[in-house]
Amino acid sequence: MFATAAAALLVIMCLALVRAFRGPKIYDRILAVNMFGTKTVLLIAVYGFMTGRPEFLDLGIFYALINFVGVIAALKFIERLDEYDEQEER
Amino acid sequence: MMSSQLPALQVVLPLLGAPFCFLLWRYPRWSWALATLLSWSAFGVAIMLLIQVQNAGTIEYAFGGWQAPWGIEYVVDQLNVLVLLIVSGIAAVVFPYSWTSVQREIDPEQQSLFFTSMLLCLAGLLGITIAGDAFNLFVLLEISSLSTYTMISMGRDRRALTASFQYLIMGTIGATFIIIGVGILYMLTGTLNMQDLATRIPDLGTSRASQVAFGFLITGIGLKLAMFPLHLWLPNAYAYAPSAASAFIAATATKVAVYVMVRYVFSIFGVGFSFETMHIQWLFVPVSVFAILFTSIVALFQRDIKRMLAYSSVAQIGYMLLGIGLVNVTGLSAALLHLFNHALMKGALFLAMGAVCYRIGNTFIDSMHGLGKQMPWTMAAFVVGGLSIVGVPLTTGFVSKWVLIQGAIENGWWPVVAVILVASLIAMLYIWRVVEAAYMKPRPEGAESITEAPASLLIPLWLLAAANIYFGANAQFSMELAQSAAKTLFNSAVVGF
Amino acid sequence: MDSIFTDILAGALGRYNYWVVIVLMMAGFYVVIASTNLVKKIVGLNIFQTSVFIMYISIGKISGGTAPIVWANAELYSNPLPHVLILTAIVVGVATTALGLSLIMRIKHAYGSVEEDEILALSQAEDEDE
Amino acid sequence: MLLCEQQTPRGLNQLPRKKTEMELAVNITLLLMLCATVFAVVKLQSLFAIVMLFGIYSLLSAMIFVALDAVDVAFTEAAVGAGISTVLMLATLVTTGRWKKKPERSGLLPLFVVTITGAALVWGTLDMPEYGNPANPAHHHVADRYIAESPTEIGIPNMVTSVLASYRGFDTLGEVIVVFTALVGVLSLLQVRRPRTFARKQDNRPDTHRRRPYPVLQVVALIMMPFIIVFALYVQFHGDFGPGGGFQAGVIFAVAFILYTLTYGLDDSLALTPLPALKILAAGGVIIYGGTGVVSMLLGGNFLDYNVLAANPVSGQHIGIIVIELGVGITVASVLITVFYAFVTRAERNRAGEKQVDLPNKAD
Amino acid sequence: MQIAVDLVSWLFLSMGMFLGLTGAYGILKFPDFYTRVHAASISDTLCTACFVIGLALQSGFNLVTAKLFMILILLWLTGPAASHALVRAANTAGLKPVTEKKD
Repeated sequence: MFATAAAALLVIMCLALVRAFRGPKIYDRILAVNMFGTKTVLLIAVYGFMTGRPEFLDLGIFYALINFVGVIAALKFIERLDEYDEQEER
Repeated sequence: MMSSQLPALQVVLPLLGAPFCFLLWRYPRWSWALATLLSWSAFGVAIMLLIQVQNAGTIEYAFGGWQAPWGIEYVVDQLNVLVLLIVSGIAAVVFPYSWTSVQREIDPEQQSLFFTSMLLCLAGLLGITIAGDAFNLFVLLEISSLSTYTMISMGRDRRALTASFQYLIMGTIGATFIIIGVGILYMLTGTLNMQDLATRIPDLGTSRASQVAFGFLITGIGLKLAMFPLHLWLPNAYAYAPSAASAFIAATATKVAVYVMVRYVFSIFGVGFSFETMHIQWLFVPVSVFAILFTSIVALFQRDIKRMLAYSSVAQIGYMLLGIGLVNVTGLSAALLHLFNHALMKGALFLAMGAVCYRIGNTFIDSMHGLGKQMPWTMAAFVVGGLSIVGVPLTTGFVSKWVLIQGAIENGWWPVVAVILVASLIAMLYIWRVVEAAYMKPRPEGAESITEAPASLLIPLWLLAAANIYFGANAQFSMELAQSAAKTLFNSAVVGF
Repeated sequence: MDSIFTDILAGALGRYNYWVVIVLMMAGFYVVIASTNLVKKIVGLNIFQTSVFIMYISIGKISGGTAPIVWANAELYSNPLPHVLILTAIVVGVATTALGLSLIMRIKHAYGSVEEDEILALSQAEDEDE
Repeated sequence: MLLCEQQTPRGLNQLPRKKTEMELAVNITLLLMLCATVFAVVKLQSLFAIVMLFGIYSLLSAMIFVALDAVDVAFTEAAVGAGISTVLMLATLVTTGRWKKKPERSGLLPLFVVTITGAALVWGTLDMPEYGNPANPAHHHVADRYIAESPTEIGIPNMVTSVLASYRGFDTLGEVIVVFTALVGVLSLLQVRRPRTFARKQDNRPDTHRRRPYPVLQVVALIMMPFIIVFALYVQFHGDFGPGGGFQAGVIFAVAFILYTLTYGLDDSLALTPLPALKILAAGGVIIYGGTGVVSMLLGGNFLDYNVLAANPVSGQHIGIIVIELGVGITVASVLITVFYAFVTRAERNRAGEKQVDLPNKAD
Repeated sequence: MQIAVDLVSWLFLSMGMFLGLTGAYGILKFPDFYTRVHAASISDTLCTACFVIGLALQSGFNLVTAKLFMILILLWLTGPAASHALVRAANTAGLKPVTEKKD
């Protein structure tokens, strides 16, 4: 049961990875990274249950945190980057 | 109580002094004073260790009280006491020198950061010298490399940034190669302690994995010691670093890397594995012969004297590798001797260039016309260092070249002897170029007259120049230390220490 | 029959982990050497180092073992030593990255570009006119 | 000896052999995804995409570390790779621009060097002991003492922390010194600017509408800040029992302040954590760690020997490990916060390097 | 009783899997960025909830379940906030949604 859940999560992560590779715009890639992060959190939970040792869930809490801060940092720095690109073009 | 804790004190003093030095960021003079005090105390501890090793033999110090293969240990024997002495000696001379030379090259709020990274580099190098654990050696190597990148990047010229970045990339690749080698060795033997590795590697025989580990380690350490094809980072790093930093790194960093090479080739892998199975001497000898000739010729055409000295350093490291490649006791003791003497020579030359740079602002040969009369003491010290590089009798250079030639004759390799003599001639040429510019050429009319460098630069400079002559004249101290270390390394087939 | 299949699988795959890690190492090494952009060099360096860490950890893994934290019904623990070495090596990697990136920012403001060949051209020009 | 009292959940009754097969399957798929990410990084031109994929690469390798039973390492790799390195690279990209202008250098020489090293390594693996079999030499000479005796000698369940802090304590001191050296290096290159106490009127440049702060993010950040800091303290002191420890706690603490800086702007965070305090804390953490070593020297043991710290050696180990983990946590947190502030200060200047008039991110 | 709990948790897990897969398929196939955000954010919140409930049923009432629900609350707080910030950044950067149907 957990194996099928883990397999499904891996498939979802692969699809998110494909979007990250192909994503024409920066925002598609950030979206893919965000989805990838949340699925990794779930994979850790399921993997913990699969191997019968689920007490490593504070890793999951930490991954969710890091994923959120990573996305926010990317957005904040793109905002400043577009501004500089425009300045450079002007 | 004190005497049993000496090996730990040797590294812990500068290592824990660095945060205090960093905390004095508003008073650079105090952080310099603390750094100099700590470098002198490290030199004192090194001398005490020398006395202990000479009468008590190898000292082992287990960190945290855990015995050897489980915990990390420090091992002090005749080989690394020699390196300890020269590294802390050079530091004890360069640290007092650095205050005045830094005033002109680094702005005040960064000066305490400079002294902190110099202390960290000293601690890292001392730690590497007496590390008894392969992975701990990697960590201390990273500490010394990171602080070296920081020191180089503080140079005034914008090219110091690119030099530091290039050195960072190549240094990190070298460190990663070393960590791959250590990982494979751990996978095969299950231990990280050097003495333990030395006992367990022979029964691996000639397994492919241990040969690959040997190859990766030699490449990684070769990158760190600027072996000929991997030396591209060195000229820029030494030329654009602040003069105090380039003097300190030129005299110590590559020497410690040569020591690590000797430790891995002789103590850990053993003479049998490195020379009979891997035939590493057929890599060292041709590479060093080519390095000696090619870099000496390139040094002839450099306009910046510090760059010229950097290229001559690559050539001198070629001498050391040649000594290792001769695979006989005299050859190895010549390499260890040259490790000791080259630190003195290069230290003196770079300190002289620091004094010139203090007065003129740059070290180009055409801006040094007629300096011989205006800065007599500095140029006299430069001449002494130059003669030592050439290998004129009564200087340290002559001693180590003479032992190297003896080693080569022992093997009957006459072409190698010829190469050493030709290289000494080329060295004569590029030293003469500077001497001619300083003494023969008149001072250009427009240039204002240059006064002699201040005493705080001259005293350390002349200390090293005098050491060059002293150890040249009666070399039996360093000679006998190097010879006994070489003997222990050679006849200890299995246990290297 | 089922157990033979897993033995062959494990045996043949005995070196799978190492080969994949070697492919990753060489890809990272290639990025470091081939890329002219300094930021991509640092990314390549990180990939090269992280794949070395995966090699270390797969040395320490014992199939059937659990994480080296004392647990009531654990019959076999994986080897904790590579984990300790890698914890230190990761920190060394991040320190080098932070230093490299701050150097890149200073180079950008000093030379106006982060492409290696442009910087080389600028510094050579500076050498000539000195 | 306090053992966390989780009993295994009901319904988990797989056979151990079947478990290894599944672990192997997860391990293989993750490694394949890793290779795909790396080849994408080699191919891509846009630096932003490369940094994003590097974030995925670190998250994936952290997941592999979980699959290979290296839980502490997974924690640190995710913290460092997906967290700190990615954020610092993004800050660098702001100044250096998004696009890689030139195509790669001619691929011949690098490809040749790379294939030679790769071939040497693969040739070496033929003799290497098999992956994962318990009889490997790596597990027997030194490691089995750690597994057998560390719960009794040092008395904490997490063997990785006991080896990290006590058996190989000097390595961890070296690690803290490396982090400190990175701080010295970054501070010598990039300066952190003074916080500006300002009553600034709204700047009416055309693109200012872009810079108005995100009220939603500010509220979410405000809600999460206390919980992140409590979680950091939990990870710091839970390091003996489960995954965690000084370094991971320091990173989480730094992530809390990075989130605050991203949403409220640098001036508010500099007001919250002034630079001199961070510098003193960074040096202080190293002094705490080294100080414990010196204290154990004064008490007669060797450097970093915790047995002498208390009457009975095991409680001495406990005290020693908690104090040095605290030292590591303080140093790492203050170093990473200061490095991030230095990068944001430099990122605020525009490409030409002059100081840019920066808008507050406060909802004004 | 045990089988009932297993069945219910298996039901939740499969629902979570279904939502995740459709979300992932959506992120690949949808024409432009804004529709993809829609697909991804659904799979973010609901699929996580189903997984967490499915796993919580498996592990009964102990610390593990508490951690699971902590993760759920965290993801429910940060997921939509991140999607909001993402869409707003894309919008201010001038990314126009694809309106006419490309035939």
